[in-house]
Amino acid sequence: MSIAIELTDIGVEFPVGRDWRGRVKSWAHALNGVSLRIARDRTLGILGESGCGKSTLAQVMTGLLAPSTGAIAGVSGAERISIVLQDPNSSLDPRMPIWRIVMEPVFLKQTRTREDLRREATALLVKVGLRPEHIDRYPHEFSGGQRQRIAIARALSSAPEIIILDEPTSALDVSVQAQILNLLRDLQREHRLAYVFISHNVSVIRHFCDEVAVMYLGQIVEQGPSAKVFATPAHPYTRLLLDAVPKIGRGRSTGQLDETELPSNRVLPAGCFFRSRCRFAGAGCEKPQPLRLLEGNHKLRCHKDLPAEA
Amino acid sequence: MKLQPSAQNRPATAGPMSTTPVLSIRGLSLEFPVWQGALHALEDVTIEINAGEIVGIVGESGCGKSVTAMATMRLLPEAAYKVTSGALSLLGHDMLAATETELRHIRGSGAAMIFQEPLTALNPTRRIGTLMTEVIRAHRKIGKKEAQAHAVKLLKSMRIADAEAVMNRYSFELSGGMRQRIVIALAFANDPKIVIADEPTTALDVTVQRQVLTLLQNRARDVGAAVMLITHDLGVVSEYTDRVYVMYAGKVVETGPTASVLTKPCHPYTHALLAAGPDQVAPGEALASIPGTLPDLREDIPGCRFADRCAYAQGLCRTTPPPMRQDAGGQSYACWIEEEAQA
Amino acid sequence: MKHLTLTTCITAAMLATSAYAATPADTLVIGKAADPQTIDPGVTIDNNDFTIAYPAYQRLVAYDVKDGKGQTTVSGQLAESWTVSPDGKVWEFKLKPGNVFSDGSPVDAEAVRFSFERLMTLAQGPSEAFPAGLAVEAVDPMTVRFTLPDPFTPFLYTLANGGAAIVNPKVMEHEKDGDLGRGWLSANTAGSGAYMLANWEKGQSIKLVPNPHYGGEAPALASVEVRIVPDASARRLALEAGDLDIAESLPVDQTAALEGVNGVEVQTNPSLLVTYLYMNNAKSPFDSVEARKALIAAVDKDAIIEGIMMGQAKPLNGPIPEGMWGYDASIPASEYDPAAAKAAFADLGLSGKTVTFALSEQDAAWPMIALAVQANLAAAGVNVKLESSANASYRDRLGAGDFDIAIGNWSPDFADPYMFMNYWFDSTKKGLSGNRSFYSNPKVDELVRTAATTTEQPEREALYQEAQKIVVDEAAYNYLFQRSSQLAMRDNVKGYVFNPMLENIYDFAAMSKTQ
Amino acid sequence: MNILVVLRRRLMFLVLVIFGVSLITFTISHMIPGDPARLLAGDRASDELVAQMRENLGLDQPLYVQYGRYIAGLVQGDLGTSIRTGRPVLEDIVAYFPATLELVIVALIFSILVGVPLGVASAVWRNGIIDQLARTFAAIGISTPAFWLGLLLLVAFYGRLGWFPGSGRLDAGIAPPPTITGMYVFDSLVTGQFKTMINAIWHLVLPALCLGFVHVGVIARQIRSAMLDQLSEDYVRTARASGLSKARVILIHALPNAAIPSVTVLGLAFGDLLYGAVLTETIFAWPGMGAYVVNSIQALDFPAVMGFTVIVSMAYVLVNLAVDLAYIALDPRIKEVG
Amino acid sequence: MMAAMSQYLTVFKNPAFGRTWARVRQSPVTVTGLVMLVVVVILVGLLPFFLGTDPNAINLRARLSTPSWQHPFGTDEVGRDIFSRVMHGGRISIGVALFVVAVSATIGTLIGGLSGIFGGKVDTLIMRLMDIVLAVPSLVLTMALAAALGPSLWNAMVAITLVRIPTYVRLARGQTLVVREAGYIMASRVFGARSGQLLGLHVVPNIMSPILVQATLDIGAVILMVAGLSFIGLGAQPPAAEWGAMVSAGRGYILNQWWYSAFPGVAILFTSIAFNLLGDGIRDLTDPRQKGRS
Repeated sequence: MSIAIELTDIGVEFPVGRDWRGRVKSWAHALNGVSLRIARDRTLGILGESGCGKSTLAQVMTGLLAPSTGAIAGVSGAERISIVLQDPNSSLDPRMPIWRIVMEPVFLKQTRTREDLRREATALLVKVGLRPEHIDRYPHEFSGGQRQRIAIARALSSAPEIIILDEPTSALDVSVQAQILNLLRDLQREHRLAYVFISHNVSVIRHFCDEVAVMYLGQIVEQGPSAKVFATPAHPYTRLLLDAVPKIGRGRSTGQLDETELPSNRVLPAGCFFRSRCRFAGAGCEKPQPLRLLEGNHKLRCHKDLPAEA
Repeated sequence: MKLQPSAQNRPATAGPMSTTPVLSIRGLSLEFPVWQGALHALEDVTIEINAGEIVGIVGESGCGKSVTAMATMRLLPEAAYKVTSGALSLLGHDMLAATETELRHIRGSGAAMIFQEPLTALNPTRRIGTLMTEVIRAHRKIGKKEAQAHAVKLLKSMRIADAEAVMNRYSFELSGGMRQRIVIALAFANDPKIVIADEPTTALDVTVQRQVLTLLQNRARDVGAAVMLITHDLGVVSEYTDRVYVMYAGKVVETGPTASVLTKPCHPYTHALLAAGPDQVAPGEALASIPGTLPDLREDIPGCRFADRCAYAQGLCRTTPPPMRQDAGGQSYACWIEEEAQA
Repeated sequence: MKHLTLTTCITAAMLATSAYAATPADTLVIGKAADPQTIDPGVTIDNNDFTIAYPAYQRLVAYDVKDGKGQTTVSGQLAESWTVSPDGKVWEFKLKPGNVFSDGSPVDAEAVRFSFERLMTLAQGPSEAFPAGLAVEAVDPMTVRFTLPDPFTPFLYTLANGGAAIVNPKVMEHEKDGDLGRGWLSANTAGSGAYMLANWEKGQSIKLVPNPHYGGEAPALASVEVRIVPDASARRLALEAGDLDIAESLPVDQTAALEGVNGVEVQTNPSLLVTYLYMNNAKSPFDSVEARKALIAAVDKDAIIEGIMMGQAKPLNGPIPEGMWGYDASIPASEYDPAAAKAAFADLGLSGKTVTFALSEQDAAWPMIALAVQANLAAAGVNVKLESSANASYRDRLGAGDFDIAIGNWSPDFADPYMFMNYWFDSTKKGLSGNRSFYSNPKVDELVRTAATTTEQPEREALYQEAQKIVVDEAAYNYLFQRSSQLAMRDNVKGYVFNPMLENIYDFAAMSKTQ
Repeated sequence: MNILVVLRRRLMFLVLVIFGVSLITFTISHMIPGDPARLLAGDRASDELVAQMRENLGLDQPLYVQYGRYIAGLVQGDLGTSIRTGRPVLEDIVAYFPATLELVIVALIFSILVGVPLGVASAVWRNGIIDQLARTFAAIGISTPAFWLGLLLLVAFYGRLGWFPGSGRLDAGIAPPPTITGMYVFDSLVTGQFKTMINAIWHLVLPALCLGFVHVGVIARQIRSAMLDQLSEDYVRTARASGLSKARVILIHALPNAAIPSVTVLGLAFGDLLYGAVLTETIFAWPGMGAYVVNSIQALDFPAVMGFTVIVSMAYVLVNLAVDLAYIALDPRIKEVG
Repeated sequence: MMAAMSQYLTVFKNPAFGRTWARVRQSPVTVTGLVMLVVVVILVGLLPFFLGTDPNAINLRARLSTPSWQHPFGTDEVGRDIFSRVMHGGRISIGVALFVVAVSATIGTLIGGLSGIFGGKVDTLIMRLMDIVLAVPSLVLTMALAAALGPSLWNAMVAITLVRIPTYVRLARGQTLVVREAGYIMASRVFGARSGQLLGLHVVPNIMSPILVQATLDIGAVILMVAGLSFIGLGAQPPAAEWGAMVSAGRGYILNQWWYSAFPGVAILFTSIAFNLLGDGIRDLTDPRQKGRS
């Protein structure tokens, strides 16, 4: 298993607000010590709710954002890393024809003839399930699913090792989401790609990823093989998250309420970050929690062993 | 599989109801004029919601669910659309003929609406208290103090702890979940008989979504209001609605009690929609996607609107629109194909 | 919007009653194009400023008035009599008793001495009319003596101009940083004239009231108000409406349109303001007499006078205009002869060549004249490139001689042919000072310099006329015309006297209004 | 971003602006060919006299010395002495500026009073007749040369109809009120001289109409655009769905929010109005800065031009500071957003 | 300008052209602007070639004559035919305005775009500089600049161009800050685009619409500015027919010879209104709010 990229203890903070003398008043702690490794052929899912730092993580991996602390090893820069963004409406330049969009990663770096670029664009479009005659059209002539296909073709054009998929299907309908996920799966097999799949959607991650990292307030709270994590979630937050997802077949809601609110990342909680929301909180939680290894590559940032759920 | 164009099909809503419905949409067809033609946004839509019911309207983008909601409240820009046929009655008022004064009376008091984006749904430059008392006093002849007290009571009913303090805040100072709770409080300000909630939790995280939907459901039960819950999430439909209407391309394709529709779908579209969910197959396996795309609603579609993407489509499907048929379990669907054929 | 307009109209109609309130009978209201800049007589050289400054002060001598017409000759105002030494260098003046400044202090020899010393120390524009090194002493309280370094015959006439105003020495009480009271006097008056400044709303209006201590007869007008109305059309409208009694500086087209307007009268008088073309004598092609003569023949002077000046001017044939002594009626009119001009230009090899014509839009007539000249020369085979610039920049060009043709106006500061002959032709005055054609002829230099120091007028007249013949023959300038001065006023204004030396300057003490 | 932050930034910026503006103006105005000493001395002055005057005015010094002296004076509040009038520039500006300010303020009020309703109507009935007319009106307003309109107004309302006075700030017989701000309407109101006030207002009508006309269009356009933004916001839909009347939603909810971004436009409009005032002032004999500065430029009166520029730039920056503060006051969001 | 224009005209190339044109037709304001502009182009661009009258031919004996068959717009103070001068003058006035707007918009867009992309200190520096220039009263700046450069139409154009730039810098920067947030910019950065590439590939094409609208709206204003400079002798030099100079020259005759300033004035008004209506219409049509319907 070859490592495509490895992040060690990445921390990112942004200044928030300045006082009247122009000094920074406080910091937003977006990432607080994230370590990850991604291997070729594999899909790593990053699961978390808004504000957990998953988009910042994507920016760090693509090199758009220099981390405040920590190190990145492995492939870097535009050569080997590509990206597919969430909103296919905004991620394609409306003033460019499709062939230019698709080949942008190539012509930014190399001088190639127009014919060359167009030929390659045609091939890529066909590969993602569009038709050759589409290359001269503009983005607004396509549906959301088709646009996401174009974005995928673009991500492929630089022949990357890793593609960061930042919520690639959250703006799409379920039926279209299925098409895109299938396509991504096929492409991964064909090109031996490593995927980092960022999403808040539990079922998509469960379905699509080999491995999953659950993030909370800029930390990974649980990580491991997807089958394992979803079958036996060990962290209270993971459990909360999985329980919250409405599911067909669970029956009518009982009307029972959980009071739960994400704390601000301006002032990080002392000890376990999840403590204030955790119904298992107790002694030992006031200390910072390290990521500990359970069996089978399953890691957990909690000192407790929770009872198995009913 | 055989086609069954039979005379014994009955209209879906034919059964006698114990009470008069709070909302009754019958055969509503609505179009938006566009260049050299019209976009047929709704076609022969029939929806009925009874007092105290929570009814889901589910479908993918472009299916017409939001247009239905907006049309129900007569909130579509007047110049931009045209109702070509059908009737729409909300709390006994003919909404298609209602005057501006009538509408003002119905909106916010008898019928309320909740929108998708809680951030933008509240005027950012006015305090929560001002917004709430304004709506309260628009429908009740009470003083400012009284209205404020009522507003605080409403906020508390939405489990907002320091309601008095929140009255003085602006919407942007609150979290998304908090905002949506305020929006719900606002919707219940004048004891509505029906609340139309258009994708109320799409912009929220799942943990918050659960709170908000639960609060909405509980509150509706407490005051006996019906809820029209519009969503694209079948899980939400499953957990929070009594009945469901599945819409596709401007038409209702299937309706019935939620549990039976979701476990025993009759229409090929409902079936396909359920099957496309990533939960439906083992991890790593290919998902059952629906091929093709939504038909162009500007064109005249002679037959079933799903025919082009339907695995079972036959000749008749492409020439004649299927009528609504009812099965024994109170489930109705618009399809030419017999239900057992799909099982 | 509709509603608003309606409200405005109603309000307006309610208020409109006072709109046609004609000016009060004891107040004279003058509409002026521009606010005076400074009314310190020791600083300004602008007649626009002297509208205020002139009547507030008195001078040793004043221009005569004969049969209701202003003259260029002078007689004593503060001075009772004077003598001049045979060498023409020492002038002694005896003061009239009984003249008093506006604060009640008497006008004496010391005040005269102070005024001239202040003038020469300030060394601003007006001091230029007086010989440098002028010495003044108070011989006794009522006698003052001027000693000139060189004989300067026009001296007597310079004493009538604005800069020679006698200023109350008490202004020194307002002196700041050794400015000789300049700052204070720029917006106040301290003279013995009939009127004094009462109030000045910057850019808006100036009010003059009678000097309570004035030595002469008490004036009829209780106040004079000068209102600043920059736009000519607006001034004309205000005059027609009766909001102004006098509207200054109206262009000829506006005054022509005022003919026949009820209650308005336009006074037309020959002035000493001349308009002429400078042909650069120091530079090819107009360093040749033939070229200059060809140009003169090419320009249709009559068409310009008729067409552009609307007849409100008369042709000028020599440097001294009619109405100034020294004028020579025998100088022949230049002849408009395009064919001859064309032939001459062809002979000189100038056909098809381009010459520059520098101008500014300081005078509204200049661009029109320039266009006419351009058209005339085009007909004679020479192209003219018009170069119009801001006035300050234009004057720089004049000073530097950076032009082939240029245009200018000239009016005398004091009533002496010196103002024309010496300034225009003395080769030491080349450039902006006066000799703007850069003309040079030692013979002419000698003639005009002698004339300036000769004391006898007939002799001087002869010298100037001899010089005139030469410069006309050598076509130093193209003299175009001598303007008529026009002033539009309500017909109930009485006592206005035009003096060609005092345009825009009024003797308010002699004026009145009938109801 | 709180008020202190804004104040600190703006005041620092003010210093920067004054320095920058004076440097730009100084450099450019000294590039203009022409000699102010010569201009002042008169056409016929001898070279010696001109040289002497140049020395008196300090114009014989190298440019950097002149600029240094100017800045040194500026720090002490001394804007120098006008070459043209011989008075301290500050004194001249104090005399002329209030008139311009009064005219600009009234014109601004006029254009707001007409422009805002026009813009609102235009947005509410988008693409309807009112919208088309309002937009056409705006286009005409923006396209009309001010001096042309001024003359038309003058001929019509003064010359022919005699409804309004044609020049100046007060009638001949009426004395100005005691100087407090130098703005007659305000001063006479404060001192209770109502007759003077009415006369002053009456004199303001035509010039303000002329000057404001252009900005009616500018403001109507801005408000229309901002209103369209607001009307497409979700909260408007919420308000409508809550049964609030259309008028209430438009006037109480959308309009104040539309006004917030439009405030910045007013700041810019202030600058434009100062520019436009020059021609208007000439036509209506309005004794303001307009004529003063044009004459100063033509007379190469550097201290006057620079004084004017510095003061107007300061006014511009201060108005924009006021706009920023108004923004903070009007929009509760600003306090929170970093 | 041409590149920008052709970029902009891609609107007409794509299949949505039909619908766009339909919307244009439904907007009387835009159609009016377009028709007026066509009239201007015909009168100013073509008519002078057929006219044959010399706009500079003076006739002092026929000065200020009232409009007649011979002189449809009358004559001016030196007897020139105003009709022919207005037709010829349009080419100067409109030409100058087009030049000034094109150059200042191009330079302003590039500076503003780069400023917006770079952000940080560069941005602060550029914007402060622009703020200072904006704080100088534009009248004084143009007058002083034009006077300093010397009186000619060219220098007046340079002066106005310089003064107009900050407006475009601000506009372009503001738009860039919006566009900068778009996904395609982020993607392009991930793919390794440098700032210049971002500017050329994405930013400029995407901020072009509002800038072209602003430019269209500006043309009228620039015509008026040129007129102002010509009036004080810093613009077009005589005998060039320039509308502003003509209006200004005719100003003194407005009470009796109304036609002198009226016709060039109407020409300015007409042209400026045409550009304004057109710009306003384009802005409204390219406005995303028009298309959106939830």
